[in-house]
Amino acid sequence: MSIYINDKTRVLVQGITGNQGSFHTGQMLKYGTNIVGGVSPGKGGQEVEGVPVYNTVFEAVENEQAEASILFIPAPFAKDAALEALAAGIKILVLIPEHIPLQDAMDIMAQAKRHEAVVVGPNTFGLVSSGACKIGIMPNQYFVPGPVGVVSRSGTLCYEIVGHLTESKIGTTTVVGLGGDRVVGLDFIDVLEQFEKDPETKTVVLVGEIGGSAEEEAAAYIKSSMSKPVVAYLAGKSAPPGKRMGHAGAIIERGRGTFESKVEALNAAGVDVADLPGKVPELVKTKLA
Amino acid sequence: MSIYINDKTRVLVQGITGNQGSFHTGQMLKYGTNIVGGVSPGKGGQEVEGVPVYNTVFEAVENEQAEASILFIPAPFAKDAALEALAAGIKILVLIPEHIPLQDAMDIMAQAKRHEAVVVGPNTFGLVSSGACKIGIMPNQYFVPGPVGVVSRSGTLCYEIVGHLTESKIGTTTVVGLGGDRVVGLDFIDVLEQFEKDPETKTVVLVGEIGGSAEEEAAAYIKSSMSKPVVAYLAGKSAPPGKRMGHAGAIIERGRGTFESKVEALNAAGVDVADLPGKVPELVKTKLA
Amino acid sequence: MKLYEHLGKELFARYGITVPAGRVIENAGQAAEAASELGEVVIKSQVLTGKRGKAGGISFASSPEEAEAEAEKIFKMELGGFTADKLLVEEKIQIEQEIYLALTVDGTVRKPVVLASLDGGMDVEDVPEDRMIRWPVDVTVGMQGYMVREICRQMGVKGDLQKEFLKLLPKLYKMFRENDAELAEINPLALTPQGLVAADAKVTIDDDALYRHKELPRIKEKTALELKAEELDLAYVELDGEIAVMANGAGITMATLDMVQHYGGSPANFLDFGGGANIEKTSQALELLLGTNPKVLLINIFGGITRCDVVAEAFVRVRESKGIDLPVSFRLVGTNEAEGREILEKVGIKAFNSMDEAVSHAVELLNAS
Amino acid sequence: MKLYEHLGKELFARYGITVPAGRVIENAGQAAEAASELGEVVIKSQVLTGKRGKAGGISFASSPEEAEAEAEKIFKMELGGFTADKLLVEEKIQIEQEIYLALTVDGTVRKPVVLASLDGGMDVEDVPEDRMIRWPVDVTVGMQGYMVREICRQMGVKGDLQKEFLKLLPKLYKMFRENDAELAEINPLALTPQGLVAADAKVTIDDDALYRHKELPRIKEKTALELKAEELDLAYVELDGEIAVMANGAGITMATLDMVQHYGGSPANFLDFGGGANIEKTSQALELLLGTNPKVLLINIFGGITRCDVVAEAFVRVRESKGIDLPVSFRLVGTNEAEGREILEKVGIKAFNSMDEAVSHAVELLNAS
Repeated sequence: MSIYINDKTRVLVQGITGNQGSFHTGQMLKYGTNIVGGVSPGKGGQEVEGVPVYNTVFEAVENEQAEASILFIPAPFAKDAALEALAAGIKILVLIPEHIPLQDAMDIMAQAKRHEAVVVGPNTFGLVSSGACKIGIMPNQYFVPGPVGVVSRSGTLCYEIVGHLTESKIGTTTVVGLGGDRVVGLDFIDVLEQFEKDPETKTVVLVGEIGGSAEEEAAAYIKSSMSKPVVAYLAGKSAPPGKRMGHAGAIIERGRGTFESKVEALNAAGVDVADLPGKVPELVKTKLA
Repeated sequence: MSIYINDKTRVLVQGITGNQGSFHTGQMLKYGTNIVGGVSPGKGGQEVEGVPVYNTVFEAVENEQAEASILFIPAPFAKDAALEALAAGIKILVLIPEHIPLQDAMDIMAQAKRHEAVVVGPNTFGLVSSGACKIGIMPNQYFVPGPVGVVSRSGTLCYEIVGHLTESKIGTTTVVGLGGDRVVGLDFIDVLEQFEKDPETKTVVLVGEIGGSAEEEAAAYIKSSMSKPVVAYLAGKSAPPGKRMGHAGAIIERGRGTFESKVEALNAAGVDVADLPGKVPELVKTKLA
Repeated sequence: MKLYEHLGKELFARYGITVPAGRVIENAGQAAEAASELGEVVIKSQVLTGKRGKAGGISFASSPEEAEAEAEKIFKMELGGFTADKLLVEEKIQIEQEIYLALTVDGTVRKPVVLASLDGGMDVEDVPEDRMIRWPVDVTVGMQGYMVREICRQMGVKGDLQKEFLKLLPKLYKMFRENDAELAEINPLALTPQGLVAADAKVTIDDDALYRHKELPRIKEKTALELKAEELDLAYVELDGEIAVMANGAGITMATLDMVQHYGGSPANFLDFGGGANIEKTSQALELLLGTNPKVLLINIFGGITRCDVVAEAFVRVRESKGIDLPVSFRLVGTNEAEGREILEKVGIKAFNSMDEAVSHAVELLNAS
Repeated sequence: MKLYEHLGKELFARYGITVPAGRVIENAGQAAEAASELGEVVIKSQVLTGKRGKAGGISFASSPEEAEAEAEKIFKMELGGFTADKLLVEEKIQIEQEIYLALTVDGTVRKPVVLASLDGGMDVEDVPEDRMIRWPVDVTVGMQGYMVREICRQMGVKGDLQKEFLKLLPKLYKMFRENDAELAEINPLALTPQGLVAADAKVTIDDDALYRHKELPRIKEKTALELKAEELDLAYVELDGEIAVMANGAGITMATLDMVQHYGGSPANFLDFGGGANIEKTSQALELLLGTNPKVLLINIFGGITRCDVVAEAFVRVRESKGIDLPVSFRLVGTNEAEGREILEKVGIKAFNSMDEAVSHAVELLNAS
């Protein structure tokens, strides 16, 4: 079993003819992702990396029965493309772009809820079912099958930690990037629920950061509903309040979202928080043992 | 079994302190309807016919666990009240008012779909589970239990036909008024599906009229999916095209929605169409026999 | 409420939809003036009837003199029972292609629906089903670019024309929603060297929403009686038969008319005076009916919220004050039936129990008259 | 982007929200003029820092002379590191009650959320949880009357004050949505004999949506380096330590700062130069960093879409052109790692494999400097 996606998942690439779209289509195909089509208005009939291009998502879904879609669309046009995917019946929507306006993100999430679709991102590296299906932009080589589920708010930091796991010969079941924006689709709890149900996932790594209350809510969920061990790493211990640390969501405002409150909540839920990214594998090993 | 509502259904009256609201609260209570509360902004704390009045639907639902609501609210304020009921968790919403603007009706229906709620009307007499629960404004005495399900687009004509059935000692399971507007919540097919599933309903009477394509769609459904006999009466045989016959929906426009096309479709589905309202009981008797 | 073409086009223009340059004129002389400004023109009668063109209500002119002469002709023309007070004189546009585009309300899906076809200029009912694209718009989303692109794909529209649609459709949708339109039809939508131009405008505003559009004019292309009925908030339709019919409820009123015809009579009108009317309103409805000079009066009451005694009382009052002498057939059942019957009996009228009896009696009265 | 109070109030006024009569002034003399028009006034420094009042940035005056003297004082004041270019002089309003009202974005429910409390005037974090009403607004529905009535019920507001809220909240919501606000806070919202008046305005516009609000001014209350970083589209935050840090990705940059602190150093900045930057942009990021005069430079690259050779090449170029002589600790792994290392080795730098090594080395370099 795998969560959200697997080697059969029929994936579409929106914005496939752009630089990023075509490059990552190649990378995803190399990883083994079942990419069935691309969408690029006005470019229907072309091919990118052997993948047929359509003018609209409706056309692509009609012809290719796509279930998932990944967006490489500039932020000002991302809402339209996302709503199109949802209306056309896409059930897993991965929003790569950053700088999508907040109000647009809320509009997208409202429609996703209506259509009962899963949205990953925006401002995410995507998600990967290790060894089976990658819908995202992360470097292929670090995502090898194993017993650990990983869920993260940030990108490169997640690669860093997964890299440490790989060095320690620990592979992953699924790795999900929630995205660094203030309004994103999936949250920690959604993914933790899936990991809890997934028999292949034995231990979970949660990579959080300052700002918002997602980690505190995750801690409450872990305490009440999770039987599997969770290990965490949190970025932003040294960040001053009132400053956005790169991510829109990574800001300590009005005394909320501090590193300390998150660590406290996670510790209270029995979650060990690593003090350095490189310490995560050790903690995971103690849980797997 | 009964469809949509039964003697346990907890009913709210929105606009309970108005003339119509208070009068029909009394009538519904006499019929046996389980009215648990009323809503009238600014009048919370009062009582009408012994029923407690609240300021908001949220407050009423919180205190009385209401599941259904009937609206006696002037048309310009009906959308707000309907959206409130839906947001507060009401699952059966009966919209009595006529003259609700079309765009408002579409807004209401879009939200009803999201909340998975059933809307009856607008511009309806409501619905009644005979002998158990009346959520509407129809005269109590005609709605006695029996084996016939009735669904109608019009009000008084429906009473007329149910009156004929009553005279012939034929009672009803449930009687539903769809409402005379162009955009209404429940349609014939929704109700026919329920009647088909309801073991107590042996025969169905469909009261239609010119305009729109609801009867043609109902005919297609009856043909493909109904095992129970259906008898129909259609109003508007003598109506000239291009004129609205009282109901917003009762108009033959652009050659569509004619009496003839409806009779043809119903006949093709095996439905007998009575040529006079008074002939309905005879036809029903042949089906019940 | 249907808007005259020129009013529809004013609305379009307010939302940034391109319409031909034009002038509204009230006499033939102004047509000449307009033509001298606009050059080659088309002159269009401002009446609400369809098939205006086929009936001769649209004409072309290439000089001010010709425009004046044509305008004169059109002012005199009767179209669908009405003569025009105003004409619209417009520049003649260079049409490369005629397209059909409309927004209307689809009761089946309970949504606004876009209708679009490359077979513009034809009557909508004549466009083959598979050439007419139908796209229901989710009101919680509104008109988005992707919908336009998909509509274009289904129509077979690409490139620059698709770009024109991407600009036009959101404007039309905004106009439709914000003005409580039931119908906003552009037929033909003309593709010209300057882009898409709305060569015609059929806009219908929802009567029930007029109260929130004080800025819109009130169009009254109705008969005097229909206007009177509207004032009284009665659902009234003039027909050309001899039995005046009044009933309570749209469905039962229609059924009454049908039954009149069934028994060989002909109804003079449709009049649904609604539910729960008081004596005043019922009296006014009755007075309205008498204005049509019918031969027989048929009243069919199945009282729910309508009280039988109120109707009987109103009838007796109007009868006395106006001196009704035409034959009456009365059906009266339901709420306060006994009281109502008593009132009628005092003036010598025996009400029927059944609709059937009352209607067939009315037809007998007609045949005897 | 935070708006100055007077700009927020201009926005409010455009949406029909009542604000006190006021004038924006640029010198103390204008304060006297404004006071002679407005009578008793309040004078408010237009800076973006919170707690402006406690720091003395708000003053009252009952005569033009007094207003001028107070304005002079406030113009000289430094508040949160900035002095004000403009002051807002407003009529003093008669406040019967102070209310808190805000619209903000709640990431947990992914909706705009109304925050409302009768404990106005207090800092929002000081209002007890149970006295602060939170109401998430479904964007597919918008702000409806029923939501306002329910918010009022939960606040314990009735009658005329509820009517005021029924007018105010839909306007505030419209402003919030149409202007891509992240926050629209009115604290205090003053109940006066004339109704509700927005006595303050804190409005923050979503930076990512500024492109569609050409009509809004651009506020630049930032340090020179922060402004430069914004121009270059870099995520940059000035800190007060000694090790300049550059990394790719917000999370890993934060983690790098944390690790610097962990090993006893202090970071001079947060600089995430993003993913997939080219040589030009990488060079500009490096030049920016050197502008802070750090003692050590720490570069931490985990290359995904970022190519190691590009970063190394950019570093070498900037080093040569600018003559970087400060100690550098470089971590370089990922895409085109070998090529990148080779470039660095040519200039005598050996890149580390692990972040840990690179950071602890940077701290060693600092301690040795």
